[in-house]
Amino acid sequence: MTRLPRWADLVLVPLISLLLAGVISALVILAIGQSPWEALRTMVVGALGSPYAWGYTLYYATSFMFTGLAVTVAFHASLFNIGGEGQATLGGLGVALVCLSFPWPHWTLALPAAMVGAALFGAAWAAIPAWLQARRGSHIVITTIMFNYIAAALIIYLLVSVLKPAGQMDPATARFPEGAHLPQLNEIPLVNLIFDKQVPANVTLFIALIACWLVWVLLWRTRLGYEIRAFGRSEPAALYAGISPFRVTMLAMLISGALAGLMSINNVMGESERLLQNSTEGAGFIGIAVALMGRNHPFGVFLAALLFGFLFQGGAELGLWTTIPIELRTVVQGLVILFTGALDYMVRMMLVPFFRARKLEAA
Amino acid sequence: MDFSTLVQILDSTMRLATPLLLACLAGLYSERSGIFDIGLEGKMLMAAMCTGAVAALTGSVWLGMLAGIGGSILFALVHGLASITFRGNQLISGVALNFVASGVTVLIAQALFRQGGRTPPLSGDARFNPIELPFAAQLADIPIIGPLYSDVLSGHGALVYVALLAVPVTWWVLFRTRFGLRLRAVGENPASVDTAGVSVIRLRYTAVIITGILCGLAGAYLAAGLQTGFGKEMTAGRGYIALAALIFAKWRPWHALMATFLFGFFQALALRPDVIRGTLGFDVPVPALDALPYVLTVIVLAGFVGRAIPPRAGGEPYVKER
Amino acid sequence: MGRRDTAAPLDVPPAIELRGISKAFGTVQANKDISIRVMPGTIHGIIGENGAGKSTLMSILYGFYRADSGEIFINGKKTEIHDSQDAIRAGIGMVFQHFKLVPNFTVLENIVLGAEDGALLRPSLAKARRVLDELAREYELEVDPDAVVEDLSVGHQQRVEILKALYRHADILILDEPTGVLTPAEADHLFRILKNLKEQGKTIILITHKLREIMEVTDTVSVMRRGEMTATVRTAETSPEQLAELMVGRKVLLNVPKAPASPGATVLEVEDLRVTDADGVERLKGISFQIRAGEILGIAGVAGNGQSELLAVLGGIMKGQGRVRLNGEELDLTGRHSDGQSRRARGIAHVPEDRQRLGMILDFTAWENVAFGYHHDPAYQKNRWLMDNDAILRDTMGKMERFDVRPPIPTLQAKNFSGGNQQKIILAREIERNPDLLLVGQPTRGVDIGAIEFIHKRIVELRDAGKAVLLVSVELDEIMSLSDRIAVMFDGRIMGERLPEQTDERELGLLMAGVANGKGDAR
Amino acid sequence: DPAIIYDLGGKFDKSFNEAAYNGAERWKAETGGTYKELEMQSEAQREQALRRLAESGANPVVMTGFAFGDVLNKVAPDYPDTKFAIIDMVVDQPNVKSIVFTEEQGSYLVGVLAAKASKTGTVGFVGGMDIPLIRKFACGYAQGVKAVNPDAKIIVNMTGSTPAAWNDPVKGAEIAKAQKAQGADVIYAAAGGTGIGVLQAAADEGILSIGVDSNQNYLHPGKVLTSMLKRVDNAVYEAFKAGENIEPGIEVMDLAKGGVDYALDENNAALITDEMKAAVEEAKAKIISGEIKVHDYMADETCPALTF
Ligand SMILES: Nc1ncnc2c1ncn2[C@@H]1O[C@H](COP(=O)(O)OP(=O)(O)OP(=O)(O)O)[C@@H](O)[C@H]1O
Ligand SMILES: Nc1ncnc2c1ncn2[C@@H]1O[C@H](COP(=O)(O)OP(=O)(O)OP(=O)(O)O)[C@@H](O)[C@H]1O
Ligand SMILES: [Mg+2]
Ligand SMILES: [Mg+2]
Repeated sequence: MTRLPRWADLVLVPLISLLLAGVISALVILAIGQSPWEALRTMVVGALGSPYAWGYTLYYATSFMFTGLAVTVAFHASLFNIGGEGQATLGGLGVALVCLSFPWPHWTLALPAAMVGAALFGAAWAAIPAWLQARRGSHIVITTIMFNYIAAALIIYLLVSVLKPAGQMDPATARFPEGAHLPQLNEIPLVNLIFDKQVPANVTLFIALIACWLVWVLLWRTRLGYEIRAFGRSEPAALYAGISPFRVTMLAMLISGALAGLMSINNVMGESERLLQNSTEGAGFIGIAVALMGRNHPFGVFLAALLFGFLFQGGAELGLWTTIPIELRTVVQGLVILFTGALDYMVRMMLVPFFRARKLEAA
Repeated sequence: MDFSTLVQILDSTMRLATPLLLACLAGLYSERSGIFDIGLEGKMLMAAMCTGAVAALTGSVWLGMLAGIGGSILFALVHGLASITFRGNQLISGVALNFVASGVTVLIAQALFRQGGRTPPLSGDARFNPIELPFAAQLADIPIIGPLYSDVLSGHGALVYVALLAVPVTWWVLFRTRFGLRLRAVGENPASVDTAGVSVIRLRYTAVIITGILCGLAGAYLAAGLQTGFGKEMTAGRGYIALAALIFAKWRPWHALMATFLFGFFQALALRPDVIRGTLGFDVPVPALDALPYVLTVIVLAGFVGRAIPPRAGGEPYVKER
Repeated sequence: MGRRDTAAPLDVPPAIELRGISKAFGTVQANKDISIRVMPGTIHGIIGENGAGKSTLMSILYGFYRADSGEIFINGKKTEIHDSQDAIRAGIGMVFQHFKLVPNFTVLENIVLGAEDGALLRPSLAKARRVLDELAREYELEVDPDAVVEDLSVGHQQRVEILKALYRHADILILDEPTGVLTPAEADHLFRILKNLKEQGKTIILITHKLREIMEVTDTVSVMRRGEMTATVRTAETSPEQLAELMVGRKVLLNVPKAPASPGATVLEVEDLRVTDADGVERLKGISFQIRAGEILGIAGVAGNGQSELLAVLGGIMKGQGRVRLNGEELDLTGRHSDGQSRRARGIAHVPEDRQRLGMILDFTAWENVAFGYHHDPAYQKNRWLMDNDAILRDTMGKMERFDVRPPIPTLQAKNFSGGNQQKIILAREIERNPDLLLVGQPTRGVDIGAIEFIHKRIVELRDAGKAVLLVSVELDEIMSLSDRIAVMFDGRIMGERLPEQTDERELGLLMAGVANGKGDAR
Repeated sequence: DPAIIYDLGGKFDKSFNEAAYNGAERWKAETGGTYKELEMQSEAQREQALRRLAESGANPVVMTGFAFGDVLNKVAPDYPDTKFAIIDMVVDQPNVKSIVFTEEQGSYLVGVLAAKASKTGTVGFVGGMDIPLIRKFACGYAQGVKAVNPDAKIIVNMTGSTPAAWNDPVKGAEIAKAQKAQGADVIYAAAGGTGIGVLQAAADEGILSIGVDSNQNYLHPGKVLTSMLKRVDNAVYEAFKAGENIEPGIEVMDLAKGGVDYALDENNAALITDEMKAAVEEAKAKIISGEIKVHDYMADETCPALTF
C-alpha cells in the first residue's frame, strides 16, 4: 500500500470524509422529498448569516471544544472515552452546587469556583472507569457507556428528590444567583459592537480557546503529555521507559473528565443558569466526532468544533423553519464519525491511486 | 409481595426481557466472531422503524417484521464493511451507526407519515397478537404451576417464544455444529481459522448478518409487540442493556437468558414502585432501579464477580499483511 | 556466485516447484523472483538471516499470502493456490513459526477445525479421536486429545500443529523454525519424527537458522538472502562454512578484536533472584551472579528460558524477589523504585531485546525517541513544566552523526528507519548515557553484518571504559566472541558459567539443554 | 404570524399537544393564515426556541406546558413587544397570558362515569409525571368516583418523575396491566403519550379506559369509556385569533366556559347508558351552578378523596 503524504492524511482525509458524509446526507434529504440545497441554505443563513446566528454557533462550538478536547486527551493515551456525556452531566452538578451554595457577589469570583466544581465532578466521574481500566482491566468503552447511564439516573434522582425547589414542577434546580451570571458576548464591551442582540455564547468561549492551547502545550510540551502519547502508542514500551501505566491512565482520564466537566460552565452557568435534565444535549457524544474530525489535535478540535457548532445550530434552524426534522443533524454527525473514525481506511484507499499516479509522474 | 403480584411482575418480565434477550443473542454471535458491536441499539431502532412503517402500510405484522430484519441487516452490513473489509475501529463504527439510526429513523418515519417521526398506531393483524399456549385455560387452576404457566408463560406474542427458543438453538449451534466451532475459533484466533483454509471474512460476515437478523426481531417486537408502532428513540438504551447483559453472561447463551431476565425483572420492578415499597418497607428511587443493570455490569467488568473475558480477538481487525 | 541445481531424477516430477515467486510488503521486497524444486520423499532445508524472506515464501506456498507474481507446481502439476484451503487440498501442511492454534480449544477441536466431516461436530470429533490415536502411535506424536492447548508446553503445541497437518493428509510438510523454541533434546525428538515421516514418503521443508540442524537432517538445502534465493545445494556436498558465506554474502567475521578484560570492582551482584510472570508461572527460579566493572557477562540459552525476564527485572519492567546490589547498594525489586525511571537514575541503561515493541515508539520521531526513558533528564527541560524540545533535537543530531544513523534526519518517524538504524538510535541513546551497567538484549538481531561490527565495537568500547555489560543473545557466536564470561540459562536457572576460551559450542549446547555439568554423560 | 411550541411529547401525542395542534390547525383553516411551530427535543432547548421565535417576529408565541414557565419568566422581559401565552402555568409578566384549566372538574365528571361503569368497584388512574398538576387530575377523578360509589377503590400510579413520563407507552401499558390485575376495570390515563399505552393495554385486556385532553374515544372504539376533554385547542385557537392583541393576565378555562368536559360521540355511545348520562349531566350542572365544589389539589396540596 502506498502511503499518503502527511498533509493528505491530516487535511484531505477528514475533508473527504466530510464530503462523503455530506453527500450521503444530501441523498437522505432527497429521499425524504426535500431539497438539499434549500436545507444547506437554511443552515448557512441560520448558523452563519448574522452575528445573532454566530452567537448560537459559537455557543455550541464552545461546548464541543471542551468535549472534543476531552476525547482527544484520552485518545492520545489510547483510551476511548465515550463517557464525556456523563462527565459533562456531573460537571453540571458541580457547577450547580457551587453556584447555589453561595450568594456570589460577582461572576469573576463565581467563575473560577464553578470551574473547579465542574472539573472536579467531571474528573471524579471519569476516575472510576479509569481506575477499573488501570487496575482491573475493565474495558473503558463499556464502563464509560455504563457511567453515562448511571449519571443520567443519578441526576434525575437528585433533581427530582433533592435539588428541585419546593413548589416547582419541572425537574431542575433553582436559578443561580445574579452574581453568578456570566457575561454573554453581547454584554462584553467591544465584542458587543458585533453582537448587539442577546446571544448565548459567553465568556466561556475564551476559556475554551485557552483550553485548546493548554491541551496542546500539555500534549506536546510537557513530560506528562510526552508520557501520555508514549503510553498511548505502546504500553510495553512505556513500561520499559519507566512510565507508569496506572499513573498515565488515571491522569489522562482525570484530565479528560475535567475537560468534559468544564463544558458545563458554558451551558449550565452561561446559558440556562440552572441545572436541567439532559443539559448536555449530547455534546459529550459530539465530542467524539469533533476529536476524530480534528485528528486529535487541539487546533483540529477547534476547527471541528466550529464545524459542529454550525451543524448543530444549522440543524436547529432546519427544525425551526423547514419541514426537515432536526434529527438530520444526528444523521450527519453519525456519518462524520463513521467516515472519519471507522471508514478512514476506505477513504485512504480512495486517495491512494491518485497519489500513486502522481508519484509515477514525478519519477 | 403476594403471589399474584409476583405472577404479574413475572408476566411483565417476560415481555420486557424479550427484546433484551434477542439483542443480547444478536451481540453474542457478532462478538463470538470477534466483531464488537455497540451498535445493537441502532439496529434495533432501525428494525423497529421499518417494522412499524411496513406493518402500518400493509397491515401485516409479518411483512413488517421482514422489513425490520432487512433494515437491521443493512446496518449490520455497514458495520461489517467498516470493521471486516476496511478494518476500521469497531467501537467507533458502532457508535456512529447508533447516531445514524437515531436520526434517520425519525427522518424516514416523518417523511412517510408526517406524524412527528412516529409511525401510525398498529392494531389487529399489524401487531403480534398473543398466543395462548395449549391447555393454558385448563391448567390455570393448578396452584403455583398453573398461574406460572397460563399467566406468565402463555399469552405473549410469537417473538417471545422465538426468543426463548433462540437460546437452546444458539447453544446448540455454538457448541454442537461445525459453524459454531469455526465461529468460536475466529473470535479467539482468526489466523487459526485462516490457516485451516476457512475464510475469516465470510465467517465474520455471516455472524454479523445473524446479528442483524436477531436485532431485527428485537426491533420488530418492540414496535409491534411491546408497543403499537415506532416512536423516536423507542429503544431507550435497550441495546446497551443487552450489551451489558452479554458481558454479564460472559458471552454464553444460557447465561444470556438469565442475565436478560434479571434485567427485565428490574425493569418490571421499576414499573411497580408500590410493590417495592410494600416488599422492602422503604422506597427505592426509580432511577436507582433504572441504573441497576449498568451498575451490575460495571461490577462484573471490574472482575469482582468472576472475570468476564471477552473473545480474545474481539475488537481487532484481522490483518494478514501489515 | 556459483549456482548449482539439484540433479533430479528424470522420471519423477518434483513434489514442489516454485517459479519466479515475488512478493512485496509495501516498500519491502520480501521475495524476489524465487525459484526452487524439492523432490518427493526428501527433507529440504531453507536457511537465511532474519528477514531474508523465508517465512514469506513458505506462507505463499501455503496460500496464507498471495504472491505478486510466480507459479507453483505440485507433483508436476501447475496449481493455483489462492488460500490455505487450496494448499491443503494439494496436500500441503504447514507448522508456522508462530503457532496458529486456538488457545482455549482442546487438542481435538484444534485438529478438527476446518477439516470437519459434516455440519455436526460430534461425528467429526469421534473420528478425529480415532485417527489421532493411530497417528500418535505411528509417528511418536502423543498428546492428550482432551487437553486444552494453552495448558500444553510449546513442544506439545508443536506436535498438535504437526498432527493438524497429518490429519489433513499432508504429503508435504513445511516447518518454519521449529526448533527455535525447543531444547536440544526436544529438537532431537522432532528430528526423529521428521526422519520417520520422510521414510513414509512425505516431503518436508525445514526452515532454520541453525547450520547444525541443516547438516544433520536435510538432503538438500537452499539459502536465502535479502529476499533472493542465492543457492540450492546437496547437503552432502556442502559445509557449514560455505553455507554461512552464502547466507551473508561474504566471509563471516566471527570475532571482534578486543583486548583482554581488566575487571575492576564488582558492579552488579545478583542473589537468588526470582520472577513470577502475570500468569503465575515462575520464570526465574533463583539466579545468582556478579558482573565487575570492565567486564562483559554473556547469557546464553534457548529463547524462553528466563533471559528476557532477567533483563526485564533488572531494567525495571518486571517485579521480582531476591537481592540485587548495584555498586553495593540494594535495588528495589518490588516497590515504588522498581521502575525503569529509577533504574536509569541509578545508572543502568537498557537496550531491550525487542526494539520495536519495547525500545522505541515507532510513531514518534527520532528525536522524541532519543528522549525516550530520559524525558525527565534536566538537560531536556526548559523549566519546571515544559520540556526543551530544541535541546533534544540538538542532542539527537549529534548522536545521529556519532552513530552513523542513516538518514540523519531527527524529525523522521522511527518507523521509517531500517531495523539496523533503529537499533543504532537506541544504542546511541543508551550508551552515551555512560551507564555503570549496560543491559543489552539481542543487540544485532535483524541487523546486517556491517552494523553488527559497529555495534559490537561500541559495546566493547563501553567495557573498556570500565563499565559492566550484561549481554543476552541467542546467537552463540555473538556470545562467544563478545563475552568475557558466559553464563548459560535453562528453565529459569543458571546451569553454569564458562570462560569463552575454555569452552565450545557443544558444551554450551548441552548446558542450554539443561544437562547439569555440560558433559553429555552426566545424566 | 403566531407561533406555537409543543412540549416534549410532540404534536402528535394524541393528547395534550395534539389538542393544541388541532386548535392551531382550526385557526389556519378558518383564517387561511400561517403560523410557525416547533417541537421541543430536549429540556435545554426551551430558551433557544423561545428566543428564536420571538426574534423572528412571531406574535403571539403560544407554548403548551408548565415546563416553559421558568424560561418564559426569563425571556419575556427581553421581548416586551412580543406577546406570549402559556398553557397550564401562571407566569406573571406584563406581556404574558397564562391559561389554566380546571382539570379537577372535568376529571370529576369522568370519575362519575367510571364509577358507574365499573363492575368491580375498583378503578384505576395512570398519571404521567408526578407533579401537582397531575395530582389535581387524580384528585378530581377520585372525588367523582367517590360521589357515586363511596366504597370504590381507586388505584393511582404515576409513570415517573421526569418529562420522559409523558412519552412512555410501554410503561403505561405495563401499569395498566398491573392495575387490571389488582381488579381495576376502568382506567383513567392522564399521561400524554404514555396514555396511548394505557388505552391500548386496556383494550387488549378487555377493560375500559378513559382518555384525556383530546377526544381519544376513536382510538379504540367501544373500548374507551370517555375522554376528559381539556380544550387546549380552544385556548390556542383563541390565542391565535386574538393575535397581537391577546390580553395578558390569567385566564381560567373552567367547565362553565367549556374549558373542560367529557366526550360523548358515536365511538362510546354504546358504553354510556342513559342512566350514566343523566348522572354525569346532573353533576355537570351542579358544578357549574356551584352546588358541587370540586376540590383543587393545587390549592393546598391535599385531596379529600385520595392519599398519595
Ligand atoms: N505481514 C507482513 N507485513 C509487512 N511486512 C512483512 C510481513 N511479514 C514479513 N514482512 C517483511 O518481509 C520481510 C521478510 O520477512 P520474513 O518473515 O519472510 O523473514 P524470515 O526470513 O522468515 O525472517 P526470520 O528469520 O526473522 O523469521 C521482512 O523485512 C519483514 O519485515
Ligand atoms: N514503514 C516504512 N515506511 C517507509 N519506509 C520504510 C518503512 N520500513 C522500512 N522503510 C525503509 O525501507 C528500507 C528497508 O528497510 P529494512 O528494515 O528492510 O532495512 P534493512 O535492509 O533490513 O536494513 P538494516 O540492515 O539497517 O536493518 C529502509 O531504507 C527504510 O528506510
Ligand atoms: Mg520467519
Ligand atoms: Mg533489517
